[in-house]
Amino acid sequence: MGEIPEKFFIPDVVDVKQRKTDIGPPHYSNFLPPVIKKNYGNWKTHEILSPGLMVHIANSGDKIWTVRVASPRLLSTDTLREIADIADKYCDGYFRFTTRNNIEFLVSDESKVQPLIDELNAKKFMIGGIGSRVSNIVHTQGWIHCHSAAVDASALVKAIMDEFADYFTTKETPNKVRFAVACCTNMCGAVHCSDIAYVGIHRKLPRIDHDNFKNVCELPTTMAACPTAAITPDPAKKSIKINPEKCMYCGNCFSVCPALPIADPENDGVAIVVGGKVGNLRKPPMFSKLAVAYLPNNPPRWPEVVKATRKIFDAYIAGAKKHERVGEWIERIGWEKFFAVTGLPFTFQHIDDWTYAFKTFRTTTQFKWTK
Amino acid sequence: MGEIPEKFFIPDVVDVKQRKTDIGPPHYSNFLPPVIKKNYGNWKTHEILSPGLMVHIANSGDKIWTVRVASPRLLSTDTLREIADIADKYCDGYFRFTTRNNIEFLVSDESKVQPLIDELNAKKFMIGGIGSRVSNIVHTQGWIHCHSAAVDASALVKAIMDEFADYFTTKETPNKVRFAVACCTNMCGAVHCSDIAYVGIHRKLPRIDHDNFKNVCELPTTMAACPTAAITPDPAKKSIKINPEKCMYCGNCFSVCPALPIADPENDGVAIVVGGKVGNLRKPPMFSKLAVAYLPNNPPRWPEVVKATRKIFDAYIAGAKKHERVGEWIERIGWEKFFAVTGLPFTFQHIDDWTYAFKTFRTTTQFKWTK
Amino acid sequence: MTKKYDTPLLDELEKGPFPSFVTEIKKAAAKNPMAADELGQLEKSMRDKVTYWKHGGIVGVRGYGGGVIGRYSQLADEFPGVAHFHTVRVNQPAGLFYTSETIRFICDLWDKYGSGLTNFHGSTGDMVLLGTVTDNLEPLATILSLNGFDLGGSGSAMRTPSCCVGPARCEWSMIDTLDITYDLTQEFQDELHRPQFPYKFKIKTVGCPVDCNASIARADLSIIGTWKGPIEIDQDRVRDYAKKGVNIQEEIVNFCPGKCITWDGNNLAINNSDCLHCMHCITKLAGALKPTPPFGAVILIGAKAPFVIGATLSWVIVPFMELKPPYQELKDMIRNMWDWWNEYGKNRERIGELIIRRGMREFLEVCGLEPTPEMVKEPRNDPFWFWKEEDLEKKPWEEFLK
Amino acid sequence: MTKKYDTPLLDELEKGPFPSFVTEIKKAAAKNPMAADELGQLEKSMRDKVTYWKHGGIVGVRGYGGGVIGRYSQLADEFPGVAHFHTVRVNQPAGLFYTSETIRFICDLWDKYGSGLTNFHGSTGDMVLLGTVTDNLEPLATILSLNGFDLGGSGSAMRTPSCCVGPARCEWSMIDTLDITYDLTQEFQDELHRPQFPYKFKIKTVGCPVDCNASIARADLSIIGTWKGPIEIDQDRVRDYAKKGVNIQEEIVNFCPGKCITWDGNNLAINNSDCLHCMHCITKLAGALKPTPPFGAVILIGAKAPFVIGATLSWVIVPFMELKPPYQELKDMIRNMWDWWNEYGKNRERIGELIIRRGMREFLEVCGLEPTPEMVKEPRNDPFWFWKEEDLEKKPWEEFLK
Repeated sequence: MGEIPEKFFIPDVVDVKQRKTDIGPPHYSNFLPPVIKKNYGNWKTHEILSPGLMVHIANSGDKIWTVRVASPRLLSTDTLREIADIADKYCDGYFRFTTRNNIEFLVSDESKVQPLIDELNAKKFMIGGIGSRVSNIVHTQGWIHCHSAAVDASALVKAIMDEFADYFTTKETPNKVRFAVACCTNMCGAVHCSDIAYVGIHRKLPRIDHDNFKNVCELPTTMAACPTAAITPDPAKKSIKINPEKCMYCGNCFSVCPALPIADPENDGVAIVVGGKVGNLRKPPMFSKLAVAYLPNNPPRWPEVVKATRKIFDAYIAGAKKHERVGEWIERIGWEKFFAVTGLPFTFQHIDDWTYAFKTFRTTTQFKWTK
Repeated sequence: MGEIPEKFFIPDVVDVKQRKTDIGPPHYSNFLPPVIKKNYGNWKTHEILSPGLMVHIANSGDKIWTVRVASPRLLSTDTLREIADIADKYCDGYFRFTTRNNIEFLVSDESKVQPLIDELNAKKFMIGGIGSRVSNIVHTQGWIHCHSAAVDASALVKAIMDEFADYFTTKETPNKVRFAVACCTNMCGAVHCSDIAYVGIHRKLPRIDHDNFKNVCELPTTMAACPTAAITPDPAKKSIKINPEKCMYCGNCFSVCPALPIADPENDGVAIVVGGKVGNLRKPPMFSKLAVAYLPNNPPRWPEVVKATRKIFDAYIAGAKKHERVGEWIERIGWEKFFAVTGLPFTFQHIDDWTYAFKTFRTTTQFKWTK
Repeated sequence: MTKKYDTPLLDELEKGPFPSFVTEIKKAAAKNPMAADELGQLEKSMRDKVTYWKHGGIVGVRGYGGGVIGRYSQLADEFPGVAHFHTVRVNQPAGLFYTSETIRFICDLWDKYGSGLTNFHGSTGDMVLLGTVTDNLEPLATILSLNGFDLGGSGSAMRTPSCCVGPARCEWSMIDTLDITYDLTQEFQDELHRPQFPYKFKIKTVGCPVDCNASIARADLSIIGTWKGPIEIDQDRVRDYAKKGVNIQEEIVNFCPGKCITWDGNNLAINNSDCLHCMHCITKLAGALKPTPPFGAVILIGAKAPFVIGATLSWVIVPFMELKPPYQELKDMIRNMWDWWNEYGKNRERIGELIIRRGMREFLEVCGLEPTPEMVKEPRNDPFWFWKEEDLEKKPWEEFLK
Repeated sequence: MTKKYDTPLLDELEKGPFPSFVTEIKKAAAKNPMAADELGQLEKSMRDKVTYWKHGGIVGVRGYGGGVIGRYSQLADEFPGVAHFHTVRVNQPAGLFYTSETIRFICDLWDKYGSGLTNFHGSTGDMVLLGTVTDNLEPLATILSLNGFDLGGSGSAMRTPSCCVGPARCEWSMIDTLDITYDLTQEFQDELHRPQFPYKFKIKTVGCPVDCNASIARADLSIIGTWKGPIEIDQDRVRDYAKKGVNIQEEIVNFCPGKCITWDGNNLAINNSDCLHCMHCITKLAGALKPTPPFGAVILIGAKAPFVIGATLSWVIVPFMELKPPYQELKDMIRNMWDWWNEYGKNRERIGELIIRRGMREFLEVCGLEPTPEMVKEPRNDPFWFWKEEDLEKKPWEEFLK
C-alpha cells in the first residue's frame, strides 16, 4: 500500500484487468527530499530571505531552501516537464506545490540557490509570494471547464495578478492579501473567507425549459435546491414555476436541473466581497462581506473589476496597521469608514435580506460620522 | 390639552357622560420642581455624594439634590401617601420614579437633604442604588396578577434584593449590576438584556383540552404562536396536535389559547441568564445568555436561585475590571472561563438548537484551557 | 373588617432589608377586601407553586379598545374578592415626575374604586392600578379624565410612549425626550386608545446612548439622542479627576471602543473622527467632557421580546435625525411605516418581524430612506440577493470608478 | 497538425507579468487537438460572455462511483475536440510533494490519454487532469494503479483528504498532518471511491491554528493542531527581534487577543492561562517562541460553501484530541457521525446542515461527546429549549450549589 514502482512505466498495450483498486495515493515519504525525511517534525525555525526565498532550519542544524514561483494552476505538460527539469538540475528532483497553487523548489544545497533563482528569472518565472504580500489566487474553472460559470476565472485571475504583480515579487502589504475567484455562487474554493474575492453572479430569472424539465430534472431535488423556496410544482406542465419575487438568481436550481439555464451575457457579472480570513491569528476566522454588488463582465481583462479592486487595495495599504488583514482593518475602522475611504457606494444589495438577515442589522448607536 | 385642575376632585356621583377622551396624559411641566423648570436642558454636571444621594448642578449654578430609595414597585395607597407626605415636608411635594421603579425625592433646598435622609432612615426606607452598584430589579407580575407566570416575580425579587442589599446601600460593584425577573418566556421587561436575570420556564408539554379548544381558541392563531411549528391541526377532534419532538415548552400557545395549560408545579422553575446590557457604553448592547438552564421553584425564597446568583455575582466582583459590566467581563475572559470560575455546569441546554443556533457555534480554535 | 388569611409563606417575605411587597399587600388588605383575597390567593400560589389567574377576558371603557386588562381568579369561590381583578393602565406624565397632590388624588380614587394596590410603574411606563371590578371602570375613567388623566395603551395598539429623565435633570440629554414623548402621545391618541395594528407598537425615547430607558431593547421604535460635534474637553477638570485617583489611561483610554483617546498625563486628546459616541469617557469624567451640536437622534426599529422569532434589539434606520418640534419628519415616517405594517402585517406580527419577512429594502423604501452602512453591523456575506428591474439598467460604476 | 484558431481576446491575456494560462493552453494546443479546440471554444466564450459547457453527464471507471467528472461541449460540431472533455481526479500525495520522475510519468500518461492540460491542483487537493474521452478512462485508471496512483473522490462521497505542509517543513505543526491525511485516506478508500453519503464530505488537516489549508472554511471535518503547554520563550531571540526593529509592544503585545503578553523592554512574559492559541506572537517572532506539549487537535465540523443554507465555518466539537496512530478515536467518531448522517441526511444535505436541522445535541450524543463551553461562541440567548425526559429527573444543582 502506498508504494511507487522503482521506475514508472506506461505499457503500450493496457490490460485493464490488471487494474488495482483502493490502493490510495502513494505514501508521501516517496517524495520527500532526504533532508526533510531526516528532520521531519524537527524544525526549529525559518527565515524569509527575499520575497521568493526562505530557508527552514532544523534542530539538527540542517537547512532546506525554498524558492517559490507563481503558477496559473492550469499547466501544460510542457511546463510541468520544464519544472521537472529545473528540479532535477537544482533540487535533486524535489519540488512541491502550495495549497494556493504556487510551485516551490526545494533546495538542499545552498550553493544551488542563486543559480536556480537566476535560471528561473531567465525563464521568466515570477518569483515571490512569501511573507506579507499578495500570494497566488485560488480560483475555480470558469469558462474553461465549467457549465455553471457566470464569469471566467482564469482571465480574471490573470488581470488581477498582473495589476498587483509587484506586490507578489517585491512590495510588502500590511499582512498577506488573499485573493480568490469563484465563477458562480456555488463557490468551489474559499471565496467566502478571503481578503478580496470575486464571485460570478446572475441577475435574471432562470428560463424554464418546460418541455425538457420532466426528462432531465427531478422535482423534489430541484425544489430543495432553492434557498428561498421560490420553486413550486407546475403540475399542468409537469414542470415547475418560479416565484420571481423570491428568486435570488443564485443558480443552484440549474446546478441540479439542466432545464433551468440562467446564464445571461448582458446581466451576468462579478460581485466583490472583502474582509474574510481563515486563520485564527489575532482574530477568529471571518466571512467575506459584500463590497461591490455588481460589475459587468467585460472580457478579456475586466477593467472595472480591476479598478474597483485597486480602490480597495490602495485604501487598505494606506489605512491598515502592520499585521492587520483586510478584515481586521475594516473591523477596526468600521464599515461606514470602509465605504467612505474606498468611495464604493452602499446599496440595498449590501443589506442582507435572506434567512439570517437581521443578525447583520446594526443594533447600537455606535458608529462614526463620515459625512 | 395636558392640563390638570387647580385642585383634583372626586365627585360622589359620577356622570360618565362627562368623560373626556383622547386628552392624553397631563403635560409633564405640571410636575417639575421650579428649579428644574428654570434649568430645563441647561444642566452642567452632577456628583454622586453617597450611594443614595446625588446633586445636579445647572449652568446657572442652581442645584437640585436627589435622594433615591428602593421600592417593591407594588405599592399600597398607604405607602404612596407616606411618600407624598415626605415629599411635602422636604421637597415642596416633588418626587419622581426611575425607570427601574426606585423613588426619587427631589430636594431644592440643601438644608433639607440631611433631615430627609434621617427621616427616611428612621422609617426604614432603603436608601441607595446610585452609581456602580445594584439597582432595583425590573420585573413582571408573577403569581400576583398573571395567568401565565411559571414563577412568582415579586418573591424572587425580594429574595435577591435581600441577599444583595448591601450592594444597593453601600458597597460598590465594578459597574452597575442590573437584575431582572420575567415570570415566563413572554418576558415583559428587558430580561433579555440584563446583567443577571431570571426567567420562569416550563419543561413539560401543554395539556390539550380538546373539548374546549374549539370554543375558546382559534386554530391559525394557535398554530402561528408556536416558534417551532410543533402545532398541527387535529381535524377529527376539531382541535390540535402537538409534536412532542418539536415542543420547546415556551408556552406561547397558552398565551393565545386557554385550552392549552402548561403550568406544572413540579417541573416549572427558573433559568438564569447573564451578561446582557442595553446601553451603548464601551460595548454595543448585548443579549443575556443562558447561565443556568433550570432551578426548581422553591417558594417563598428560592434558595437555589439565590445561591446560584451568589456564585455568579461573587465571581464577577472578584474578576471584573472597574467599569466592566457582567457581559463585558465574560466577553473578556471567555465563556469557558465563566463556567470554570463560577462552577456552573455547561449542559446541552446551553447550546442553542433553535432557528439561529449555528450562529452561536464556535468557529475558531481560539479558546482558553480551563482544565 | 376584611378577611384575614394565615400566610406563613408570605410572612417569610416580610423579613430582610428590601421593602416587602407582602407588607404592601397587607397594608391594603387591612382595609380592602379585594387586597385581602389577593393575599390569600397568593399564599396558596406559594404553597402550590402555580398561578391561579385565568386567562384575561375582554373588558374596557366606552370608546376605547384598550387601557384595561381583564383579570379573573380561577378560585373565585375561595377568594371572591379577586373574582374580578382587572388592571387599569393610566398614562404616566413624561419623565415620571409627580407632585404629592397628584399622587394623593390617585390614591383616593383607587381606594374608592379599586383594591388599593398599584404598580409604579408597569413595564411600558404606565401607572398601573391593580385590581378592580368591571362596574368601576367607567366611573374611574371619567374621574381620571375630569382631572386631566387618560388611560394608557394595551393590546394591538401604540403603547404608551415613555422616556428617560432627559433634559429635566440630566446634562447629557441631546434631545427633549419629555417633549417628544408628550408630543407623540398626543399626536397618536387614536392609535393609542383604539387597537388597529397587527400587534403592539412601543416607542421609547432616550436622551443619549446610555439609554436609561432600555429603548433599544424594549421599543419597536427606539429614539436615541446623539451628537455630531466634537467632544469638548475641560482639561483642568480632567486633571482634577486624575488627581482624585481616576486612572485616566486604564479607566478611560483603554476602554474607548474607537481607540481615539490619548492621555499624556496632562492633556486628554480625542480624535473625534474615530469616536463611536459610546459616552463612556463622558459619563466617567462627568463635567469635564461634553458633547457638542449638532444634536439629534439615531432612529432604530424592531426590538421585541422572544416571541415568536426570538428577541431582537432595534436596528438603525436613520443614523441622524434632527428632532425639533413639531417633529414632522418623525411623525410622517411613523405613519408611513404603520400604513405598510397595517397592509402587510399578519395578526400578532410585530413590525420587526414583518421587516424580516418582507426585507429591509421594502421597509426603507416605504419610509423614504436611502441605504447607508450605519444600518448594518456588516454587509451581507452570502452571495445571493435581489435585483429590481430598475437596478439592472443603472451603471453606477461609471460614476464611482471614474 | 492541430487546428489553429484566431484568438485576439485570449492573446490579450498573454501580456503582463503573471504566467498566462492562455500560453499554457497554446503550448498544449500545438500538439493536442483537444487542447486546440479548448482554446477555440474559450475564445468564443470571451467574445460571447457565456460558458459553452453542458451539464456534466455520468462517466466513470469500473468499480468506482467517482473520480471522474463528465464534461461535454455545447458546441461539439464547431469544436469536436472538446465534444468529450472529462476531468480525472488523481489523489495527490499528502503535502503536495513530488519528484521530477513522478511528474514526468503523469505528463507522459496525460499526453497519451488526455489533452495535455492539468490543474496543480484542484480545490479539494487532487491532481486534476483536464480533458479526456470516455474510452480513455479505463486504461488511464489501470496505468495509474500499476504505478501506485489511485483516483480521488467526487460526488456524494468522502472527498480526497488534504493537509498543509505540516511537520515535513514547518516548525509549528503540532500534529502529523501528512500521516493523518494518508492514514484516513487509506482507511476510508471505500467511502472515497463509492459515493454512499447524502452529499460530499471533506476532511482537511492542518498543523496549527494558522490553518494554511483553509480547513475551517473548506472541510466538513476540520482537524486543526493545537497545544496545551505554555509558550516557551527564548528571551535572547526576542531581544534580537526588538533590536532588529520589531516594535514588540505594538506588533506583538497590542495584537494579542487574550491580552496576556507583557514586554518591559527586556523580557517578554506570557500569562498562558489567558492565551487563546492564536499563533500571532509565535509566527511574528519565529524561532523565539514555541508551543510546548501536550500537542493534539481541535476537531471541528460543518464548513461548507453557501448552498443551500448559507456558508458556514466549522464548529468546535472536540476542544482537544490527542492524535497518535492509529487515530482510532478519530476514526470511530467519523464512522459514528457518518452512520447518523446516512440514516437521517436528505439528498444533497451536508452534515452541517443536518446538525442544524436535528440539533447539535443529537449529533454530540451520536459522537459520544459531552457538551463544553468551547463548542459555542456564547450560550443561547432565547429562553426556549428542549428537555429530555431523563433530564427532568436529574437535580444537578444539589451538586454544583453545595
